[in-house]
Amino acid sequence: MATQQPNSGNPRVDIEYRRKKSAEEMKHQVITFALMIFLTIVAFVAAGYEGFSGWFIVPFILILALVQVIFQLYYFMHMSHKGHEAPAMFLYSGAFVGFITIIAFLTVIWW
Amino acid sequence: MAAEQKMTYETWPASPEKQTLEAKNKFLGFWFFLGGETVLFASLFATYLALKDKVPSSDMALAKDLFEIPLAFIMTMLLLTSSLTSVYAMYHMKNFNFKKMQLWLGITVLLGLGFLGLEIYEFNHYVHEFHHSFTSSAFGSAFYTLVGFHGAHVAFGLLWITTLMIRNSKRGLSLYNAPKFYVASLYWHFIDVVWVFIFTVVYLMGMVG
Amino acid sequence: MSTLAQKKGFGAVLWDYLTTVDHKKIAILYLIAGGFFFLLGGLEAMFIRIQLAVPNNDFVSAGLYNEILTMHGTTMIFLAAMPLIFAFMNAVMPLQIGARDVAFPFLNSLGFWLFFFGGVFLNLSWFLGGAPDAGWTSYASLSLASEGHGIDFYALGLQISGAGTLIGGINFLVTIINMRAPGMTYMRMPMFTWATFVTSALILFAFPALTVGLFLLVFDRMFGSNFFDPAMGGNTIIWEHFFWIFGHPEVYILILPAFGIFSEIFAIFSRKRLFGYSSMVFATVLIGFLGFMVWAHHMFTTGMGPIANAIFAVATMAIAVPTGIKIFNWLFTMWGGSITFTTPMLWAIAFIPSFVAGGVTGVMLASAAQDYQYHDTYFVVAHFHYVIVGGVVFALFAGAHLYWPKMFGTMLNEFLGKITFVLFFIGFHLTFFIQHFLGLWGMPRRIFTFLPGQGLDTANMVSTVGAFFMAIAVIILLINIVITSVKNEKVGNDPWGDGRTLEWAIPSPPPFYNFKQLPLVRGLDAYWLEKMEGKKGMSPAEPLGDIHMPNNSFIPFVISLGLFIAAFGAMYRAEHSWGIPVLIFGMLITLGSMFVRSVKDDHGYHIHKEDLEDSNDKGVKA
Amino acid sequence: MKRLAKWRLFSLFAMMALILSACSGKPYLSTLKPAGEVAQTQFDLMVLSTAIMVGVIAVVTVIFFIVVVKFRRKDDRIPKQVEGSHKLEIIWTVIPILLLLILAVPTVSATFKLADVSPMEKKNEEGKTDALVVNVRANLYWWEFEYPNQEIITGQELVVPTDEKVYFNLIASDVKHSFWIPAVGGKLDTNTENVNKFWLEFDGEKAAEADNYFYGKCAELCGPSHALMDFKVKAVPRDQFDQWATAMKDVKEPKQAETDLAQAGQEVFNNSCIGCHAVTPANTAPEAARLAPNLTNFGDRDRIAGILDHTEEDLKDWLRDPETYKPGNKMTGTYGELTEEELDALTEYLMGLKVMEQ
Repeated sequence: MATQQPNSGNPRVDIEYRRKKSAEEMKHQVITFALMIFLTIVAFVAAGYEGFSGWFIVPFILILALVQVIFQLYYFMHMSHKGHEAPAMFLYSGAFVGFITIIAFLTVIWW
Repeated sequence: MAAEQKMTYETWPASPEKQTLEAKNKFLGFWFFLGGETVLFASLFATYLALKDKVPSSDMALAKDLFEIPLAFIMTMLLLTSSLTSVYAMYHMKNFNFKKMQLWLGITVLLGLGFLGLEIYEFNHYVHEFHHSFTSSAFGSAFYTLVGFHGAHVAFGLLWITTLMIRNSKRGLSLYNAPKFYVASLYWHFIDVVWVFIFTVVYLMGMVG
Repeated sequence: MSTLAQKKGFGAVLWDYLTTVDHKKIAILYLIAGGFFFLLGGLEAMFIRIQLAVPNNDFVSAGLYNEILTMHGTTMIFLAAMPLIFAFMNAVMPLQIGARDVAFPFLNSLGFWLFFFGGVFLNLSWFLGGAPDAGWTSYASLSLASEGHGIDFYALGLQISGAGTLIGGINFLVTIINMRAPGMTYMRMPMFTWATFVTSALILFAFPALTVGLFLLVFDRMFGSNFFDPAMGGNTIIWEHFFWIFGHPEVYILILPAFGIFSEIFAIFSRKRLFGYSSMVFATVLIGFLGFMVWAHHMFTTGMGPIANAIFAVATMAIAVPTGIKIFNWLFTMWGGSITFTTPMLWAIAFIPSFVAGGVTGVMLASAAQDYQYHDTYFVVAHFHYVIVGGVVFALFAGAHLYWPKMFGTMLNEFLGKITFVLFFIGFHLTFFIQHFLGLWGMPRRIFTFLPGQGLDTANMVSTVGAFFMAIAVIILLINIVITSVKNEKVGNDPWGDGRTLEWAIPSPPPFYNFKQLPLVRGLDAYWLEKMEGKKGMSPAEPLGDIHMPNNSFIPFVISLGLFIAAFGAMYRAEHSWGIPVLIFGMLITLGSMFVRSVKDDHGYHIHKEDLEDSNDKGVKA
Repeated sequence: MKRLAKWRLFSLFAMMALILSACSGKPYLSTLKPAGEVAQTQFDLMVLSTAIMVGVIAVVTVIFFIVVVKFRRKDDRIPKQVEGSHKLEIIWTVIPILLLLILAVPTVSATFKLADVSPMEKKNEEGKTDALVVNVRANLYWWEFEYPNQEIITGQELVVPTDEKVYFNLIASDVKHSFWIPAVGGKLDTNTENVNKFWLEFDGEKAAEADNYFYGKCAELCGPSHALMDFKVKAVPRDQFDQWATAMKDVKEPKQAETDLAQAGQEVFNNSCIGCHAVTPANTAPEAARLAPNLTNFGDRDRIAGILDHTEEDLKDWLRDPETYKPGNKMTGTYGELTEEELDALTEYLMGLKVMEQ
């Protein structure tokens, strides 16, 4: 099956290898999580701090949100893994359609 | 590979969620569903942004009067953490450790319940303190529809995960139910993705004004 | 498997169809239900034309006329055209890619029953206090002002059937990506399969906008929210945007499969491969992509301002380019070919001038400044009937004749088919060509009558006469269907003789497992390639083995029925005490049956190798 | 064969001429008889795009007929399986793009030109505009026209000066409608939540051809009587317009009926009608209180309720049972049953409501 890992012939070794890999991945995910928490705190602080103007804060926290979502998609939802080409294409298409909708609602079509 | 087959630690494959054709179909179909959900939530966001602060009289509460940092922050933390715990659950699923998977799923459900409880408290608070309700203004309608749709997704996700946990509690992992757990966790992450935008666009941008 | 070949009683057949998850049977269900709604929508169209035959006519009253026009549009788009397209997608697409079924047979059935119950719900409005009367677009200020439950029927009915369509779309996408036979690469897929793929993607991304719009409408009408109430800060234009963000892709959802059907027909009956296949694929994808960026051209007169109007005008014009590519590719498919004028081919040939006429008026409409004159007049009515009748309905007729033998194992009568074609073709142009001028002479659309002395009398009469031609043509088609079904002369695998794609390589109708062994695909027009090498069928890609099949299920019917019941409860909640209990009861049925589905394992069953070998001699009847 | 071709050509031209003359509609209604700058701009665009499109259709038709005639199946041979042709494909991609550009440029420029309402934003010292502005308010099946500069209101019949730009503010008071005078220019919706603005220009010569009356229509489905939500546009030279405006403005108090019958009618009117219908043109009452068309100059108008002939018989029919003539209108059932005597009196009174000397 295409999704299976390379086989060394010895199931025990394979499993050890896989365990190590997934433990490593889990470590990455914990780091990702820490980063996400950090970004969230930054966003909340930026929004709560009186000193910045809205022109700075709004784009800033939107970018933070975008970074967080990319973390979610690629690490938690494994979009970085193989076999996610079609999901990625369709998710981005959906995001694109949604983006156009929102942009249009915010700009050209209003009076 | 037949889905019903009893698996062992040794025979458990690396990607248990994608071993059968049915599982692959389910995996792909669910991602496409999330693509559609993206448009659905984008439409709700667009509605909210168009109707934000649109109230019939000037003495009604606006976004900057309503939202408070601490509550939104705690809700965000609960949901973000639940995302991590469901990652842990999937980690243990891949390692064929059913008990630990169930444990982490259980924690996920508890965190989700906490989030939902806070949301109910929050809505109640707005209605009673600020007279900001679903029917009081276009702003209210748009706010409760957007956040409420997300809340309904959380509630459905909790039901779903709980059902899966109970249904499979005696059976352990198999290639038949592994994709079900996996897809449910994808759904849970997606809920979190939506929430990231909600707390940014609704709460934080609302407070900034 | 002798049990499968047994004759069944009516009850058993009915139960079989209620529970079926076989894509070919679901296709037949879609065909019957869609066909029924098509006749209903056609009847409504006839009422419209009779009412407008002479000025100041009182054949129907003003209020009833608005209900008829609303239901005509809604029925034709959502309950006739889309389901009929789904019928052909279900019947043909899995065969074209060499699959044994769709990816989610259960969801396929669920999709159908949701559509069906949604459609029935919508049409029950006729008997329960009046149909919706705000046009198929149901613009918010009018739809909020509309009294009675008509608009509630509209919103809830479309919500239910829309969910079915969305499920169907996802199903086809996964089927095409995951279930293609060995060797069937993307660039070897038949054009109709490509059209199904792009259409399904459009459904996936367009329907959520409608879902949201309908939710807002339901909330405003039934639950006291204020999205569209300007006095409370609301804004009716939001509805217009969501409706058209959905509505514009929707017209491509209708037309792309029509293009797909015609692409197959041109190739088959010219005995030539499709000219410029890869540019056809590219054009299809591009049309789908652009379809999401042009919605506001339906709203040029809403007052969005010159910047938005100019942007959307230019974006809209761009769509003419890929469409033009397609027209020329079809012409050059026939060029140098060996054309035979069968009924499907007649429809396809007639489609080109008809659709080009609709296309060029589309470009005129895209030009914002002149659209201020055309908008909401009979010019627009003429335009979209030229593309939807001249494109989609022609394709449905063509597809019905082309695929009838594949779906039912018998051919429709060619002579009657040609009579249908001639009458319909004449009637169509008679009805709609003159309507361009009616619009230019100042006749707004959706008017229940017009006054004498405005120069509109003769042309309206001509238009009505044309409508009768179309009605007679449809009646002849029905007679044709009855006659051929009674005669039931069985045909072989490839009844047209020039079949090119995989569906023509297997019996008509195909056995319920489609392919005994999955075929090996060696290029575009896989079956044609084998035929040209003198082979009788496809070479198998796998040894004969057990075939895994899904079990039938009654649950999709019950889930849909639950929503149907719940919708009544939601609607009558305010004025009847039984509303809330019925709403809860309905939701419990739906959620309960979903719960049953998720906790009860359903692994399907296997057809054993020995039975397949056995059936070799007898021929399995599905 | 050659004679046949000639005969065909001749009959083609004859047909064309016939079609062109028959096919442009009525001068007071048709978009194909443009009576003003806006309609003319739009008509020119129509001609341009039609010309381009006819060119495209001609190419398609030629190929189409060659294909259908030449490549019929004659024998059982298998034609060559052609994959495609890059050269051809590039040609039919690039040429349409060029054609569309030819159309896109004037489209965009016209779109901006037709949306230019800057003169109506410029206010002079009095807070009024130099340009003529009309506030249009669309209601379920009737139209109100307010002239903010002149401070007068009228209904159902729009009076405008010819040969100058007239600016419009458009809004709806109940559901969405759309304001359209086909012969003079394209439509613009009257929304419920915002004021839409545009301008029109009424050509004097063309107005004369149309007997000074253009037909206006509602172009957005708005309920049962959407089809009957017509209005008339009286386009007159500037001096006549000024006369009219002055005459209107002079009506400070409701005009007193002169004959006995009319006085009886006025009494009926004051008892049953005045709650909704004003007979003074001042625009002091708030919009919400203006529930029905202003009748100050009813006797001068060309139509009753926008659709019926302006005769006493039709007026009585209308007053007797408005529901028959405009289903779903807001007047039905608001004033009880009128006796024949009351009807006679009311008709006499209403027909006497004139501001212009005859």
